[in-house]
Amino acid sequence: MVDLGGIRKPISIALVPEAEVGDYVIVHVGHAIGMIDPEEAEKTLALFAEMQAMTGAEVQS
Amino acid sequence: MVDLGGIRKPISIALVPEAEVGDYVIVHVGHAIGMIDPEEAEKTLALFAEMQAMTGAEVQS
Amino acid sequence: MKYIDEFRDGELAKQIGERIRAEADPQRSYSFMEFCGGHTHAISRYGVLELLPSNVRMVHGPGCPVCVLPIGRIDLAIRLALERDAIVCTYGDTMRVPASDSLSLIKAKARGGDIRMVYSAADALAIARANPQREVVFFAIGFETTTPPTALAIRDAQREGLANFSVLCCHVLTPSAITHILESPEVRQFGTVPIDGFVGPAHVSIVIGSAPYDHFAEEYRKPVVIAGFEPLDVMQAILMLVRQVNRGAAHVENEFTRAVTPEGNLRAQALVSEVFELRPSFEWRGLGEVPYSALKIREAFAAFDAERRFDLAYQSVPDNKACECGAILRGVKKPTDCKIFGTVCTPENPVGSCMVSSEGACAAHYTYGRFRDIPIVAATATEEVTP
Amino acid sequence: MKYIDEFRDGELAKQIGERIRAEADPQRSYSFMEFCGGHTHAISRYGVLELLPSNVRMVHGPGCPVCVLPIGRIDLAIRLALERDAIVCTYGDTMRVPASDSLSLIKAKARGGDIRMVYSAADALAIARANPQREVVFFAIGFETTTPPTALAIRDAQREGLANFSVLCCHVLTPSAITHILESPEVRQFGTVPIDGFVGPAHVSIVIGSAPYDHFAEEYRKPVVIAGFEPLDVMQAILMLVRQVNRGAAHVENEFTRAVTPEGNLRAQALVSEVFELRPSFEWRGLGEVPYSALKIREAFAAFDAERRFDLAYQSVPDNKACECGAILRGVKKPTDCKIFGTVCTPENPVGSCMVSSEGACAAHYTYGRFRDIPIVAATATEEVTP
Amino acid sequence: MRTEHDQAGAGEAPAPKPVKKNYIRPLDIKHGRIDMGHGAGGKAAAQLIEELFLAAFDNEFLRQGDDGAVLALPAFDPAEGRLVMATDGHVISPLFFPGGDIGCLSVHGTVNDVAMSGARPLYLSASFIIEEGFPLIDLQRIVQSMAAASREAGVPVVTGDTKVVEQGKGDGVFISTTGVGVLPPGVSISGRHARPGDVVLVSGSIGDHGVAVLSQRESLAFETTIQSDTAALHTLVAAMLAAAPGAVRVLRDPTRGGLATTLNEVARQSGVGMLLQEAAIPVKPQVDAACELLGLDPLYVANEGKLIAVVAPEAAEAVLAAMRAHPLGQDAARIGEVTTDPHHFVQMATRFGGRRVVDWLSGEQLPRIC
Amino acid sequence: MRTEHDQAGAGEAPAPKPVKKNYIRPLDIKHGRIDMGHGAGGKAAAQLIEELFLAAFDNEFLRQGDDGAVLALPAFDPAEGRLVMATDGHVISPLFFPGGDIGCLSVHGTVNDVAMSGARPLYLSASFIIEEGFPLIDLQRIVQSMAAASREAGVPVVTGDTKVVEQGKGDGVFISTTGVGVLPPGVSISGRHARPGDVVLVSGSIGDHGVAVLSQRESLAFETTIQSDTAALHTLVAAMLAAAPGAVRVLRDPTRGGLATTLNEVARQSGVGMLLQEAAIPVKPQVDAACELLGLDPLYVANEGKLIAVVAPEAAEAVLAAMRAHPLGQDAARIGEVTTDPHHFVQMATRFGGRRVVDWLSGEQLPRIC
Ligand code: SF4
Ligand code: SF4
Ligand SMILES: [Mg+2]
Ligand SMILES: [Mg+2]
Ligand SMILES: [Mg+2]
Ligand SMILES: [Mg+2]
Ligand SMILES: [Mg+2]
Ligand SMILES: [Mg+2]
Ligand SMILES: [Mg+2]
Ligand SMILES: [Mg+2]
Ligand SMILES: [Mg+2]
Ligand SMILES: [Mg+2]
Repeated sequence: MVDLGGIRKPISIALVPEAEVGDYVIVHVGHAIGMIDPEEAEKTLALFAEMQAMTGAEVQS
Repeated sequence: MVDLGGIRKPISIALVPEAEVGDYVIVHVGHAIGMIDPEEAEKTLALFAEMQAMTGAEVQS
Repeated sequence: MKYIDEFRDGELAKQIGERIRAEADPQRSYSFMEFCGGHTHAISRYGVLELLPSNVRMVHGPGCPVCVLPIGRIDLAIRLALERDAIVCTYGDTMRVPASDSLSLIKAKARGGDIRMVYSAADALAIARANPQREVVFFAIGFETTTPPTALAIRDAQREGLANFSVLCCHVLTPSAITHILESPEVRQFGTVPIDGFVGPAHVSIVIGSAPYDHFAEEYRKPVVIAGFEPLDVMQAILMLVRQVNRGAAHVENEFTRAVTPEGNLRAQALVSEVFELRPSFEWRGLGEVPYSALKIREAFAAFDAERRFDLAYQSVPDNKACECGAILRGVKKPTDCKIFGTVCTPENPVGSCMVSSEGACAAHYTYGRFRDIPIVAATATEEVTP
Repeated sequence: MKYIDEFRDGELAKQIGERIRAEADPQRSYSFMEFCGGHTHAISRYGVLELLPSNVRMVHGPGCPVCVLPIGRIDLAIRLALERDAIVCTYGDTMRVPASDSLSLIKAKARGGDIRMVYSAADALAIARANPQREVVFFAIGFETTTPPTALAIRDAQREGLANFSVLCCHVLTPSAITHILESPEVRQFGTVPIDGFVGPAHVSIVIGSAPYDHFAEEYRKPVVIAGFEPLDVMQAILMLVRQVNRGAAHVENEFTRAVTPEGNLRAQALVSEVFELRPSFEWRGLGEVPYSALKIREAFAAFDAERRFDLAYQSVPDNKACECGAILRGVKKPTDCKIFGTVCTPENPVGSCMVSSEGACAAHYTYGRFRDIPIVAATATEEVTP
Repeated sequence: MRTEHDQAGAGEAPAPKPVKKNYIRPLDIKHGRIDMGHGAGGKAAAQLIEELFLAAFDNEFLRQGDDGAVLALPAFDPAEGRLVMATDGHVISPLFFPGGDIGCLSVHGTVNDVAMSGARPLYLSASFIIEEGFPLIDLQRIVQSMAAASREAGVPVVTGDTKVVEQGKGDGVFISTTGVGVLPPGVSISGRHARPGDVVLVSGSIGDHGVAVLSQRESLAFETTIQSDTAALHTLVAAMLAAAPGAVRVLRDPTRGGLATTLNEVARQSGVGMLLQEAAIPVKPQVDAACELLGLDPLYVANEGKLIAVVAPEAAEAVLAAMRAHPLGQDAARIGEVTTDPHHFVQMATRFGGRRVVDWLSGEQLPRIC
Repeated sequence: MRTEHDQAGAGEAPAPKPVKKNYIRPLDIKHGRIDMGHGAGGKAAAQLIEELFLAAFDNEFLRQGDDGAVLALPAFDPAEGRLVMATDGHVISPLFFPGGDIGCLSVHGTVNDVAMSGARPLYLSASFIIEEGFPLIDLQRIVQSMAAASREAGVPVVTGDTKVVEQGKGDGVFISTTGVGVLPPGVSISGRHARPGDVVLVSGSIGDHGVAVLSQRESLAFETTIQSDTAALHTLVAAMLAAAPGAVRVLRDPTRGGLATTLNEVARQSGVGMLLQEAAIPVKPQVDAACELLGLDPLYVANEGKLIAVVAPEAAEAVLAAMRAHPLGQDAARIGEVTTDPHHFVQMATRFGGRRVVDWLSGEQLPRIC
């Protein structure tokens, strides 16, 4: 059962049996095919933010 | 193929194979089950007519 | 329509009516049973009763093929459709006969059964050819008239090697039913049903001939006049019956000589006995189990026998308690004797089988004759031919 | 929606866009191929192109699973439905891909084929369970992402002993397709397609991992950045590609670390190789026969292989002559180079497969980008972020 | 002993039993299902409408009980007329039949339902429900036939809707048409207005449409030169109303369920009986023959270009003359009269000299012929 | 080399090719068949209507091209108003869904089509096509829901028709409703009246109905608290018209094909373009999430209780305020404006900062949700 913004739908986790309630998964054609690593997601977002800082700096200059 | 008052419908004559074009047959559930003997039909009608004559006669009396 | 319109002539009808009135003994009453539903229908539809004097009465017999079909048989057909996923083909009126669980074939169809109305047994065969992956069962009902076409279909299916076609055979025999009525206690012992003679079957007789009736005439001392299905045929037959009764005679006469011979259609008879054999016993609605009154499919055609093919076990089911169909079919009661006639039981919601087909006694009376029970209308509506 | 909305932020997009503009060398142009249809869709739907400087161009690759399906394969599925009376289940967009005889699966459905859209391979399995008397074929298409669910379905069918289920396997392999493009004469010999790097697949990479791309990076000296399907992922990947090009680097980077690991989903890989093996050759629409570019079902699961079960013989069918899909899939042409783009070929009446799925290059351009070809609108509509 | 058989003889009047209340079993809503009988236009259909639809929608307009509703238009001066609205779904099979198709039928059927109120039909709407896979060429033929019928009638199709359903969830095409028209001031025609002594007229031979359609049924397939009578009757109605203003009390087109069912509806609505003369009812010989062959009664067979009228006796000849002067009423005939009858029976003196009840259609005589 | 890829980059304006004629292949009437796409409310449906239906019926009323036709009533004084007529077939599956059922939907859908002309809806007709075997209890539930909706809207069902089709020739029940209403003098609202500079408003969040219906589909089955928005909008329309008489140019309910298709229809009818602001379009988070999960675009998902309005810019705020004051317009928003565009593109500035065409629905995004 996945929950996306309040929508709940049963999906198969046969391909990511390690997934537990509360985990974020990537869903493709009704199957969870992989998990989302929250730490890595934060890192990527941080990268964007860093960029923003850089660009912001340039615009100010 | 039977013709009744201009309506033509294919029926099976497997049960009265002696029926020929122009003959009158009795049809039941899509099959001719017997033939009509024109002479006998006339006789029966004549019987009715005779009755009419008789009754007519009585009424006059 | 040649050989039809001539036999529906109103003027002649009036004349024959007057003749009957003239010849019928006013001191006695005459009760004749028309065995066939076809006659019942003709009498009702053309208003034949009004042309008869009041001391000549017609009693409806058990000759409506739909009316004598017991609930248990319809249940079998319904189960084939709903539980065995067969395409069940049947003649029109059979669709509406009430069965168990408030079902009927038409209601089973509404519940998803693949049930199809056919005009002829050959249509069922065509459906089987067109649906090779489905079981197709022809629910075959009727008297000696509908039996030969069923036999033909079975023989053709065998010749073609049609593996998905079978017949649920419910064909019954006219002579057995007549015998049964004549043997029934009401008629034999109590004399409560004063049947003075029979209007003999039209189409049935074309197939079986007039000879089989000789037996009744002799054994039970009842006159039989075989008559066509047109209203003048019926009236003429009644006149002939009145004359026999007046003479104290009891033999078989044939008003329908234009189509009925003494020996009948021999080819059809041969075909029927090639495919079918006598059933030791068969339940009729209203008459109960009647020995040797029906046909079953011979061993040689066992592959086409739905009862064997689907291993069906017949289970008798009692009729609705209020329903008087049984007594009506034996001529012991009339439709208006039934407490629910025209109220709970109507052609839209038939409770008993007599209310289904327009050949059924109750349906015929409901549809065509009801006004005669109703005083206010009868007063203005009866156009009697007063002498 | 967590992990989605954050990656669609317009403000951040503008910043990354400015960063790309700042770092891209105005003296040169950059051409990057997004292999996946998912990226094509994201670029079009979110209007990513308008945030890029004019010297950074995106080339659509052959990664739309519907677009690479050759006509002959769809013909097989249609024939299973129309001639073999099978229930054919497939993913939505596949329904509309043009096949032979002016048919498509949706038109074959209108001609009476029992063709059903499913959301997942498991749904096809459920349909097979519910229709034991019918053959149910799952028309399985897609790259490494859709393959594991198909493998699961086959394995489950075998475990259950589901006798009426089979798979028409059209699963293809991403690395083979990329190699094929890099080996194509336009790229290798003539240099007419200046691909400077690849935006690497998102979902495919979740399954196969990032390692398989190392080969291209080394062998063909092209940078690859694996990116998620959200628009910020794509922009970030482009920035990373620009930086590699500027540095003259050619290695595999992973922007999508939140879901892609170097080794991928090992369990899914194991399942796939249990059920499938390499096909010696497979026809791709636009790319022709590509050796070892697809999967077939292993002998051990032969009962579930629709090709064997129905003894299907693949027949190659040439594309519509006017259609430039092949060249477009190889990145050699663009949709507007096709003479019938937007006129004869539209999403309602697709002529080629690229016009079918919104991930297809032609459909994406028709649906989301067309206004950019049209001067009068472009004049008022372009909101460029001028420096 | 005699009373046991008194239904069998006519005379010597044994005290007849009092008539039982006209009770029928109510719908079994909890367990019941729609069966083909509910759509055949007979008593089962009437019961469904009464116990399910009328019970829910109950309003003065529906209670009029006619095929079209007469309405007030609040913004307009009622002295200028009233609005009439009628709707019909068309689900005929086969879609094409001798003399017509579902297209022209769907125009005529609704134009007629509007016209039967005495109104002048003005506009039609059309809702198409098409089955996936239906050939465009057939659809075009149907739509063009509809357009031609609409042009010929002078009643344009002004708005429409098209839906597509999956194969096996429809049957080629269904067309629901709705018509509106304007009822001139002073005209008041309704099934409720028949009075004892009124004369019953029919505009021509009955059963043609149903027989023409049945001849095309795969399972029945017979050859006939009979064509459907499908036609728009509003100009015939106009001619009748002009001939004897105020004298026409009831107009109705005997479609599903045929003449018999239509007259029973009127008898019930007006609380009267009727007595028909079988010999006076025009039936074409081929229709008679087809009914004979198929075991049908022409009184229950559908018509699509005929009307019945109940008119004041003093105006009957004038109206009949006007009908016969119109191309669609050449074979018009006087077929019976309205009687007093608390049982609302429609009876018929048979050609044979007897008399019978002509009841509502019960069950399904003919599947989907209009 | 550059021109070969100029679709890939936005700037440095390479001479853009002249736009090709907006040609689409005509219907292949001879060999073509109806497919599900023809019923999805997108371009294929529009083409079918134009090349097959309009070609046959061609008349000034149909050519108005709106969901309801504005008619003259010859017997009446035109200064008192005009008649409006609209029809819709309802073939939704499943028949019952969160927030409604086919019964209330069939009332709301047609009341709304009448209301979108600015008319006051007065009367409804209903044509039922019921599949044999349909449970009476479900039919009753539907009819009662329809009756309740009709009562609540104050628009009675005044006439009806019921047909039954065999099992496998229908799908439970189809309901075609037709509505008539009166358009007050001076009101002129049509999809043809949008002008560049006009403001586009929507009365609330989009996609609720389609998502609610899809959640019940066996094959998709997901859980959501989203309910269909099905509602009768005529009182909202009345409030809008009262707030700024003469300023409302276009009203339409974005049903099949959703907001995107409805706006494209208007753009084509009026010969204009539109520019929407994605960020301004109200979409509930659950609707957004369901679309994400199913690969849909909320712009193409059906609504049954929403309207879009194109209004004169100077009156936009007044109309918006009137909408927000009405219970059915609380979340009304200004979502874009009308532009000059010979290509009649509806474009959208994405939340992301880009821009895209918002085209007609093509093919079938969502089967039978209204
Ligand atoms: S009226 Fe009905 S219940 Fe009574 S005897 Fe006749 S068929 Fe049976
Ligand atoms: S526009 Fe159509 S025909 Fe042309 S390349 Fe694209 S898909 Fe092929
Ligand atoms: Mg009507
Ligand atoms: Mg009608
Ligand atoms: Mg519509
Ligand atoms: Mg069908
Ligand atoms: Mg009518
Ligand atoms: Mg409409
Ligand atoms: Mg609508
Ligand atoms: Mg009607
Ligand atoms: Mg169904
Ligand atoms: Mg609308």
